[in-house]
Order: sequence, then structure tokens, then C-alpha cells
Amino acid sequence: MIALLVEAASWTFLLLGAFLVLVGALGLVRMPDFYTRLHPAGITDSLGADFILTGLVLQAGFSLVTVKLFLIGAFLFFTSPTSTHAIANAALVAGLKPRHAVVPPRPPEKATQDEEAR
Amino acid sequence: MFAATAIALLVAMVLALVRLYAGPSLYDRVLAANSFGTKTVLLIAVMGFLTGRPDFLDIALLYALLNFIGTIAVLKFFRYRSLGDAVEEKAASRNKEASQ
Amino acid sequence: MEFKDAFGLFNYWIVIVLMMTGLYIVVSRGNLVKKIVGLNIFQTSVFLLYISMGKVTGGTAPILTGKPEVFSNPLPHVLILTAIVVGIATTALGLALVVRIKNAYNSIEEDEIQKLDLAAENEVDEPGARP
Amino acid sequence: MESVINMALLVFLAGTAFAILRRTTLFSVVMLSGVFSLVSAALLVHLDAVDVAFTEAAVGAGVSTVLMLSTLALTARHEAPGTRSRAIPLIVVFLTGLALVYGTLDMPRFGDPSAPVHQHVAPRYISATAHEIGMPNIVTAVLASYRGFDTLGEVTVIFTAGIAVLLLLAGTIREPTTATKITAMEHHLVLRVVTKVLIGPILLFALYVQFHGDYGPGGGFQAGVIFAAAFIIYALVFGLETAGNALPGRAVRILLALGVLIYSGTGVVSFFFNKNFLDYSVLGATAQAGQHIGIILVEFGVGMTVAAVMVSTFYAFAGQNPPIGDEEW
Repeated sequence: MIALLVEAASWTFLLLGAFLVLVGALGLVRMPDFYTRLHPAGITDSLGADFILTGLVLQAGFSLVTVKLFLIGAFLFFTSPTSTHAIANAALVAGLKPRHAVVPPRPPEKATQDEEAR
Repeated sequence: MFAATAIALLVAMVLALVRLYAGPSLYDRVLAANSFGTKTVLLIAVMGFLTGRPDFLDIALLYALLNFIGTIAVLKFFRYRSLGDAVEEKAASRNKEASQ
Repeated sequence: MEFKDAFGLFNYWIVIVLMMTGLYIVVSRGNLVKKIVGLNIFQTSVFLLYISMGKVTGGTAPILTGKPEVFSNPLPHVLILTAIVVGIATTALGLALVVRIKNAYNSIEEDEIQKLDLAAENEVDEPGARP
Repeated sequence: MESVINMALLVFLAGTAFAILRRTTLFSVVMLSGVFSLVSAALLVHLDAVDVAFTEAAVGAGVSTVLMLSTLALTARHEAPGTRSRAIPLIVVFLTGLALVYGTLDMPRFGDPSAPVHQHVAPRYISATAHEIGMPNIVTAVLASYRGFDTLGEVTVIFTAGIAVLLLLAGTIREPTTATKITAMEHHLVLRVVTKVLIGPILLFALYVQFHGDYGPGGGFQAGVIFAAAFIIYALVFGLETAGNALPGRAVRILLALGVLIYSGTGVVSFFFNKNFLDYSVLGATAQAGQHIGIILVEFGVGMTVAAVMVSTFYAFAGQNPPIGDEEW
């Protein structure tokens, strides 16, 4: 009985994860502008990956494989937000303006003040 | 059930490749390549379970660790124009010219 | 040749497509860095050719698990494992040469470099003609 | 289901190769070749080549993108439009392709167990590894013990390539000028913190891979590349100078030679027990124990040389003073 429950739980996690990865990938393609695409890329990296990994952990039960899956989840937790942050930071510094910039774009001289301030 | 997840991941990878080829600005390409890497990690993990040998997760673990090196190198390449120690005046002038 | 056969050789046909793409990049493009990337594609296709020949359907990776199982052929794995690292070392060597060529000729386009070479040769041939 | 993944990944590979062919900005060519190595690693995992996928992943993710980018930083960013006509190369390539496809028609089908390639040497290795060497990972056993002499040759090739890169680029390495040098990325606080957090696990993972090569996918080649990737990311984020303090160029050059010395030294030791070169069975109490010791030592030598070659190559490339002016960008 328990095995059936665990099996069903892991299926749901896997399917949810797969659905979220698909949503993220679709968003990556359909979003109009670079900065709006950061969000769907984040969906796949964070929740999509976690659901799939938990689905696999439920499958693997209590073993070395589960430890490896947790490690993968932990390192993904560290690296993917960092790289998304780094990409967004580099794009902003290089002057890629968000298309519908509600906030006035940073005046260039302020950018150089940051340089001297450092 | 792993098959369904694997197929979903493959479709997601196709979409990421579409963004990689089409991406107007280079930062779209970096983002697409980075999300493609995460999907490869998941695909390798799911494939391990699909073939019944789940103890090959080391490769997925390796990618989870090393995937962001490429992204950092690309961003440093565009920020400082050299992967070594860029000299101050060159970087500062480039920022002004880049942020106009 | 029914579909089963065509599918059976699909791996090798994709390998050939990659090989030809790599060859085409090396042959038709002038930029040296692009040629090195073309060589890498050619190299990866050769690696895939070896590994797909070693695969046995229903076989698992050649790591003994105690249970009697069908294993894929471990030999191509050994060859390709070292070949990848040798490949990256030689690519680094190629890239170093490109950097030195850039320092010497200030260009990494094959045509411009040939022009500079020809120009240098003409100067050497008739030193007397110099004003 | 298996063949669907196989075909999908192969089609991705071919698609990425065509995209590389068409792109002219060299930067996106480098990004695409990074994706190309990602897909080929996934495909190698699918083809049961786990060790090879490990190496391809480590090399593709860790070293090759960084090396190509540092070359682009020193050369040019765009590819000049081709002046020559593309007709002749296209015809040549098409004809060669047709001839090769014709050649594959009578090859054994993919995955066919009765193919001749599986009948000769492989069964002996698969059956003999268990009792002769007593190691689950047949690939490492064949790599280090049965085929130890060839691997020594491969390591020497890598060593020579490393020396050649140093010779080519060492001359123009710019001394650390006193100009206000910014150790790059010093204002990227997030990157510095995360890299500090991740350097430890990457190095630990490299050691795990190094000594786990007998029982699972791993070994000296993969561990060396991962070890070098850790130092490359450290140098990228904290600057070349701080990385130089951690692992100075001179130490890397010593490690470069030491690895090959350890490898061939282990081989020479078996001379003294009047066995031939690289026969590890004398190193331990029993033949199997000797094989284990020999393989671990040899893999350690390989890891050291590969790591040293990758780190010294990165130092040589990153230390260059980019001669190109800003107008090139």
C-alpha cells in the first residue's frame, strides 16, 4: 500500500516537474524581451528541476542515489540563480534597455560614478 | 513515466535551442545556453533511471557544478574584453562607451 | 531497405552528416578560429562513430554489477576517453598558434594572411627595385 | 522509447552543427559549440559510454568554452565574409558524403550484438577483468592496466601539447603592471560569494572522481579536467593574480612533469621485480592487490598531468595582453 502511495507521489512530482519545465521553455521562446525571459528561465531552473528531482528521489528510495540527487538539487540551487543574476547584471551594465522601461533608464553618468565609487 | 518526463525534457530542449538560434541579443543566447545546460542535467538524471542504472548520476552532478563556468567566462569576456586581469582604464572607458 | 534497416544505420548517417559539416567549415571558411571549431565537430563525429559501433542493444555500461548482464563493448570507450582529452590539448595548441598568427599578421583571416605573405615575398625577390 | 531519445539527440547535434556553420559572429559560434558538447555528452550517456560522457562533460563545460573565449579576446570577434565561391567545397563535401553513406550500407546495424566488433577482444576483457584485476569498471581496467602503455603515450601527447602552448605563449605574457589593476569582478559580490561556496565542492568532487575510477565512472583524465575547472573559475572571478598566488605558474609546470614521471615511474618499478614494464602485479601482496595499487598510482599521475596542462594553458591564454584596440569590438 505504501509502495503504491510512494509510486503515485513520484509520478505526480515527475509530471508536475515535466509540465513546469515545458512551461519555462515555452516562456523562454514566447516572452517579448530579454528581461522578461529571465523569469521563465528561472521557472525551469528552480521549481521544475526540484519537482523532477524529488520525483526521482521517491523512486530511488533510501540509497546513495538519493544522496547524489540531493547534491544535484543543492548545486543547481546555488549555480542557476547565480548565472541568471550574472547574465542580467551584464546585460544591464552593457546598456540593454528593457523594452517597456517604466523606471527611467539609469543615466550614463551615474554608471561612471559607480566606477569611481568602487 | 520516465519516458513522459524524458520526452517533455526533449521538447523543452528544442524550445531552448530555438531561442539559442533566434536570440536577437547575445544575452538571450547566453540565457538559452544556460537553461539548455540545466535541462541536460535533468535529462541525464532521468535517463539514468530510464535505463535502470541510476548510479551514473555523477555526470549530472558534474554538470550541475560546472555549468555556470561557461556563463561566467562569457560575461567576463564581454565586460572586460579579456579573461585575465583587465587594466583599470581600459575597463572604465569601455563602460562609459558601453552604457551610452 | 525497409524502415528497420534505415533506422539501424541512422546513427552512422548522422555521424557522416556531422563529419561533412565539419569538413565543409574547414574547407570553405577563411577564419582560423572557425576552422578550429569545424575540426572539433569533425572530431566529435569520429568519436560518435566509434561509440555507436560499440553499443549493444539491451546492453548496459561496461561496469560489472555482479549480476550476469550483457555489456556494451568497453574498448571504444577506452580509446575515445583519452582521445577527447588529447583533442582538447591539441585544440589549445591550435588556438595558441592562432594567437601568435594574430600577433604577427594582425589578422586571422586566411586570405589576408596570404596577401601579406605574397607581399613580403615580392619585397624579398627584387630588393634592387626598391627606390 | 530508447530510440526516440537517441534520434532526438542526434537531430539536435546535426542542427547545432548547421547553426555553427551559418553563424558569423564568433562569439555565438563558441556558445553553440558549448551546446554541441552538452548534447554529445547526453548522447554518450545514452549510448552506455558513461566514462566518455563524463570526460566530454568535464571538458565541454569546464575548459573548451573558456579557452576559445580567451582566444577570441586576443583575436577578432567577427568572421570576415568569405570572398571565394562556395560551390566547389559544397560539391566536394557532398560527393564525399555520398561515398561514405554508400559505404555504411553493408555495416552491421546499430546495436547488433552479433556484429564482428563484439566477437574478438571485448569478451576476453569483460570476462577476465573480474578475476585478473578485480575491478568493476572494465574501462578503467583496460585503460590503465591492459592498455597501460598506450595510455602512457596519450599522457605524453597531452604533456607535449601543454609544453608547446607554454612555449608559444609564454614569451608574450605581460608582467603584472603596477597600473591600477582591478582584480576583475570585484564588485560582483554575488559571484564572489557563490564561487567561494562552490570551489570546495568542485575540488572535493574532483578527488572523488579521481579515486572512484575503479568502481564507477571516473578516473585520472576526468578528475584532472575538473580540478583545472575549479582553478579556472577561481581565476575568472577572483582575478589571475590571486589565482597565481594560490597555484603559481612554476608549481603548475613542476606538476606537469611530475605526473608523467609518476606514471612511467610506476612502470619502471616492476623492472626491479624482473617483470616487464607497467606490469603492476608485483606491486602488491597478491597480483590483484598489485593491480589496484598500480592503477591508482597511474591514474593519479594522469590526473596530475591533465590538470597541470589545463591550468597552465589557461594561465598562458589569460595572461596575454590583448593587443587589439577597442575599435575591433
